[in-house]
Amino acid sequence: MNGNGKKKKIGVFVCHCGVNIASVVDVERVAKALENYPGVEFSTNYVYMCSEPGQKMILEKIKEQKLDSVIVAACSPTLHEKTFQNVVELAGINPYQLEIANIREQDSWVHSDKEKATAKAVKIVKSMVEKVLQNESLEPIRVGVTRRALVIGGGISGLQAALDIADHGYEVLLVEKGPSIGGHMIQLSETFPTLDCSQCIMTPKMVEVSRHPKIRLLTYHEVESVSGFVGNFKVKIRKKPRYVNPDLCTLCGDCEKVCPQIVSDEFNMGLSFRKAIYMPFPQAVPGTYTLDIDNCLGLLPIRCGKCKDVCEPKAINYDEQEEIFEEEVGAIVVSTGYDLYTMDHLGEYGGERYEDVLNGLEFERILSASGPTGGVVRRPSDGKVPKNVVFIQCCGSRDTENHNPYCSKICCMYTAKHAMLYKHRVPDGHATVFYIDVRTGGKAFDEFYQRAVEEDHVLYIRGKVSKVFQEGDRIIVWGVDTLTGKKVEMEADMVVLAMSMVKTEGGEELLKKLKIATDANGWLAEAHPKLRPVESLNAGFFLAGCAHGPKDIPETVAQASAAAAKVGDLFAQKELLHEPTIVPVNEELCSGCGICVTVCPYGARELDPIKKVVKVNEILCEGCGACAAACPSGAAQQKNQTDNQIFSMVKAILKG
Amino acid sequence: MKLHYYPGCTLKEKTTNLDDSTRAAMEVLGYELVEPENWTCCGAEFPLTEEKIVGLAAPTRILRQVELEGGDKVVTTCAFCFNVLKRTNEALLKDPLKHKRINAYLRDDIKIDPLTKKKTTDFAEYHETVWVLHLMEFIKYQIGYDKVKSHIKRDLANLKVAPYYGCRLLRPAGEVGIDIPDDPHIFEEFLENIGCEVVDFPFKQECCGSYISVSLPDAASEASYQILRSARYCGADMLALSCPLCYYNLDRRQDRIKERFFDFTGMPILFFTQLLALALGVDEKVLGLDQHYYDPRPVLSKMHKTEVVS
Amino acid sequence: MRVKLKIGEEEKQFIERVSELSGQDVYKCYQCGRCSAGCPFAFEMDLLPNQIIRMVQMGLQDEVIHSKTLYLCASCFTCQSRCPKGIDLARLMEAIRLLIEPKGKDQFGPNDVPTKLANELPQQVLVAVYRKFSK
Amino acid sequence: MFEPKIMCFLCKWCTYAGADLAGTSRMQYASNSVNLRVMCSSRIDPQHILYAFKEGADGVFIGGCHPGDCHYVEGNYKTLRRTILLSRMLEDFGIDKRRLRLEWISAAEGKKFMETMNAFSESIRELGALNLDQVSLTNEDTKHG
Ligand SMILES: Cc1cc2nc3c(=O)[nH]c(=O)nc-3n(C[C@H](O)[C@H](O)[C@H](O)COP(=O)(O)OP(=O)(O)OC[C@H]3O[C@@H](n4cnc5c(N)ncnc54)[C@H](O)[C@@H]3O)c2cc1C
Ligand SMILES: Cc1cc2nc3c(=O)[nH]c(=O)nc-3n(C[C@H](O)[C@H](O)[C@H](O)COP(=O)(O)OP(=O)(O)OC[C@H]3O[C@@H](n4cnc5c(N)ncnc54)[C@H](O)[C@@H]3O)c2cc1C
Ligand code: SF4
Ligand code: SF4
Ligand code: SF4
Ligand code: SF4
Ligand code: SF4
Ligand code: SF4
Ligand code: SF4
Ligand code: SF4
Repeated sequence: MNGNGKKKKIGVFVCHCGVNIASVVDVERVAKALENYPGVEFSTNYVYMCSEPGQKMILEKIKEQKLDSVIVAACSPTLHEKTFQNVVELAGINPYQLEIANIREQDSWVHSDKEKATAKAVKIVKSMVEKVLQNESLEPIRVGVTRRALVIGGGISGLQAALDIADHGYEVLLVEKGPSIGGHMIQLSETFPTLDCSQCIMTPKMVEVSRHPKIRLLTYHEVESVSGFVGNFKVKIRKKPRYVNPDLCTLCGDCEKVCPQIVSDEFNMGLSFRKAIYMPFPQAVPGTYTLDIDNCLGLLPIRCGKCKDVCEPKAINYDEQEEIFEEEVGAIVVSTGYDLYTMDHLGEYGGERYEDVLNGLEFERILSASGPTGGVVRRPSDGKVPKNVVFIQCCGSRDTENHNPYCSKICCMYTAKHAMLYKHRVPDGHATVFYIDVRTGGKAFDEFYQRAVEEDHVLYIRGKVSKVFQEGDRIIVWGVDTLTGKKVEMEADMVVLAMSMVKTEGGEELLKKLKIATDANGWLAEAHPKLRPVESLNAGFFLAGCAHGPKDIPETVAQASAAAAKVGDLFAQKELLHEPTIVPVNEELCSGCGICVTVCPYGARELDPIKKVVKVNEILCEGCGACAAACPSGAAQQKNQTDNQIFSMVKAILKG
Repeated sequence: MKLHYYPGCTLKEKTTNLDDSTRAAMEVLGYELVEPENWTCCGAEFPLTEEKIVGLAAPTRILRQVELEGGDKVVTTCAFCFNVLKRTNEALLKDPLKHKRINAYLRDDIKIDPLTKKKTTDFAEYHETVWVLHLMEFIKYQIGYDKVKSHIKRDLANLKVAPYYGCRLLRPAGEVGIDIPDDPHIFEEFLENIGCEVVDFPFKQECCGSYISVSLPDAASEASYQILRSARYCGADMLALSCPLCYYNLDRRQDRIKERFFDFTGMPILFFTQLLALALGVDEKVLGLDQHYYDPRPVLSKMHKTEVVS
Repeated sequence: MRVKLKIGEEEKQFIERVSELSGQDVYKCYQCGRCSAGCPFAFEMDLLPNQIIRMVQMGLQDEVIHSKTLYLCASCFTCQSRCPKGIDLARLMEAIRLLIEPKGKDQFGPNDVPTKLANELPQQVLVAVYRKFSK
Repeated sequence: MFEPKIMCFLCKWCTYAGADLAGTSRMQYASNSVNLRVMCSSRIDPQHILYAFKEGADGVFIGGCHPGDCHYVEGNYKTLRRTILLSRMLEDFGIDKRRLRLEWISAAEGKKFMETMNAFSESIRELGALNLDQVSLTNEDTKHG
């Protein structure tokens, strides 16, 4: 009996595969053994079932014998299941009425005793007959696609992904939490391995994004919540009040001049100051001022109100409110980037105590022509040009005991760059790098590092520094050179720590909202480390840039483009097809215990609080069957792999 | 209030003035320090290999005695004793098998009944109920700085004191530390709260030479020299510490340091409870300041002029 | 000098014994050298702490057991608290000393301390040093 | 000689593919087992296993992906927990718990599949036939009501 209560007419086709099967399994006997098995209408064997004539034979026999289901006993289903599904479909049979009995990889190729192998083949085929007897005809689940993407994070990865998707012709919403797009790359001075100026290559992209007709730029916005599923997400977005109307602001800067509130400047990594009303950096996009409410004296005119008074074009509006709005999108690219591990984790290097012990990004700002020192290397404490700079690699990385176990991948390169740029700026200075290994896996990377050593005479010392401390204005570094076996002590005017890259601060919160998987270190997890590196395990989410793990700019951009291409794949489909072998619920049997809800890895099951039964979102269900195994009442049965099917198959295998 | 206190051999036999200071100071704060009866040396060094596990028997006996006397905690001031007792406790707690093996050693002990003073061979196990605390921890977490402050009788504000942790209070990390090994604060907090001006210096957690001062005195004196030099360079009048071994290396051995390092000018060393006792108004005689190699009294006289009356 | 490298049964046993006694996995050490960089007594040592563990990894038993480094370690745990791999070299050195003690003589025993000094020294230092450096 | 009957439940993504690899590599192993493919090892209900014992299996094998490699995030952890629980229960039914085996075998581990099959077959052979009379399994235990 099949799922519809009708009697089935099954055809069994046993393949010889030349001698591959037939030399061990007596295929004729297998076909014979099945002839009179309940449900089997017709049984035969043939030399090459997947060949033209083989396929034709199946087609003809289906018509001739009026078959409604087919078993092909041949090679593994991974090889030819699709082929034979096409054949039966041509004959007008639903592809879910075809099953493959694997008698080659799992029988004739692994056994040599003909008797036993033949008996095993019979059992295998019978078990598939039992399965097909209860198979239902299924149609793939179809849903529409909203051809509009959300990109979260406006660093180089987000910009590249947004531009590529928009160039494919789809609309993009780009959400950036900060007042400007640009991310960390816009803070960099010059970039390895070519030493081109970061701002020079970044600014045109930022402008392009802001002008692209298909991109809606939402800076100073954050994602509140995401619901729905691939192709059909609903996203709530929160607009944070900027208190300045970008369309009216003329960038005159008058407000900034009168603002009495001086705070440390994030863009310059706290090495300089800005006002409470500010533009993060001159090339910021959108080009507008932002009033930073956390540092403003208060928006009431009695508290201050100076900026509003001087603003001629009336761009400042103290009454602006936070807004939350909802948008529909079909795909989401997560490109929220990274942060640096904070130096207070490393008490032995002074924590945050010493002004002249800097992290890599701080040193980028010092090197940058647009930075607080105008590109002249000066140390923060007294503005002197440092003559001895010590760089320490692997700070907080590769430390399974106290910090982060992974290699941050780019710090070897940026340290070489730092030492090199320092030498270019201060030719009579000395640059010393303490390292454990120098990792330069990238095109033209090792040549770059060797240039630092050979041309710029940067001294590389192999050994991890134990301690950095200051006495008076001398900074002392305790290291070791493991190559000569000497413990070394060095005096430095400035120390730069290659702090490890870590997941974005507060990133967990967003990821919880998105419900997407991360690895043990908080980086986004890819669906497959080699074959699906830019997709999340959760359908419809794509990964770009350092949110997925430490990366340099070339790799970030490549991944962003790949993510955009994947979004393009998704949007190119007329509708989304989803495997129908899911686990629905039989509401009559469901007791509402909710056990299945807790085992589902995809959140596909939800308890209906009123009806006290579970509801299943067929699109989210990936058909793993974990819930079916967990359900105590039999209400959760997997399509075409029900408990009864499994029981019948087991019985056929053991009794057959 | 009675509080179990393990002084350790050195404080008991050699540097008794440090022990006296501790008792006097704690008395002001309302605590009577009682020693577990018949205590022995803790062994000074925690055995670092599994084969030397017998070394855990002595410290376990001390803990068991505290337990038998109904104590739930024991405080120490010597960093070495603290290190051994605390690690023994943790090791037994972590490893039930080890705990069993040590209890088996203790099985052969002869017990002296505290009432009748009779010897019995009744065996008592140690049940892991005693909490090992350094006095500095006890002051911070159990007494509270506010209470200490309310008892202060002398103003130490003129004293620039550098806190010296050494190794045994902070390391091994994760096993013993009374604070984060490379970013500790508890000693500074203690000194601040008893009114000293705290001087930070980068050698506060460097080793003074420890027992190497016996086997290779020059190596140890160089280590000690660096500590004292740095504290002086950073502006300290004196060094405060919490270990009689460090005290020996840093005070008594200054003669040797002077012989080797001509720029060395000397530096007074005080035990942290001596400073506490001073702040709490304890009679100076109790502190045995005359027993120091480097006489701290001239520097201390700076503070004498500023008595607080309350 | 040329050393002949050979990881045979004897060497393996040595590595195993050291690991077992010390409870330290010597294979975890990736030779960053941080232990040596911070060791307060490295300046007196003939082999740096990281070289000791390296030689254990290589099975260079003789080099290791003849090193005076074993008798310079003050068990200050500076290396342990900063080692990125959580290796406790004080334990490692103690284990090696234990392995060679039955064979060798006391590196440091009661006779090595003059009476005058012994009277002056704190008890704990004597207990500690005998415990560490004698049989 | 006693020929045990072994029922294998293999997950589609890892162990079934591993079994295929053993085939394409022409490795030879005992022919007394038959495989049933499920999407994920977590689809296997303890009742399927008990049913197999009741229907005459002398041993039951479950193959899943290595921890961390599950196609469905962590279905294999669920399987592990369930199998441990069931192992304890088996003794109550009078079934030696060595008759149930769970292994992580990846798509690349054809050799491991072959070795596991041989070893498992051998160990069941040593245990002998599962004497149904001693087994107190009823239909209630093995099938939905
Ligand atoms: C010191 C240093 C020097 C470097 N030098 C070089 C170099 O020379 N060459 C090179 O190739 N690479 C270099 N890099 C690496 C380079 O910085 C990165 O590869 C690149 O910036 C990664 O870009 P991203 O877009 O992934 O991340 P980011 O630049 O971090 O951008 C992420 C963006 O997402 C936003 N965001 C975060 N969370 C949210 C949220 N919840 N909602 C909305 N928006 C959010 C952030 O505000 C930010 O704008 C260097 C890195 C460092 C640390
Ligand atoms: C020893 C070794 C071990 C490795 N192990 C790993 C590993 O464990 N993990 C990992 O991630 N990576 C590994 N790799 C790297 C991995 O092999 C490569 O990343 C990957 O194979 C690159 O794929 P490809 O398609 O770019 O190039 P290829 O695999 O080289 O494919 C190029 C194809 O193009 C064909 N071709 C060439 N010229 C022409 C032409 N003119 N016209 C038509 N066809 C042409 C070639 O015949 C070939 O089929 C390993 C590499 C090596 C050498
Ligand atoms: S269907 Fe499979 S088994 Fe049959 S001939 Fe083709 S490859 Fe061989
Ligand atoms: S004063 Fe007004 S117009 Fe001028 S920069 Fe400020 S906000 Fe813009
Ligand atoms: S209102 Fe706020 S932002 Fe404006 S000037 Fe005053 S402090 Fe600055
Ligand atoms: S990239 Fe280099 S510096 Fe950075 S963690 Fe890796 S090895 Fe260390
Ligand atoms: S089959 Fe798997 S994915 Fe589908 S509802 Fe059940 S547990 Fe969730
Ligand atoms: S486990 Fe079964 S009975 Fe319980 S809620 Fe899910 S479907 Fe319903
Ligand atoms: S610090 Fe640790 S990992 Fe580094 S060399 Fe020393 S023992 Fe090895
Ligand atoms: S424990 Fe020994 S090896 Fe380690 S730093 Fe201290 S003296 Fe050096």
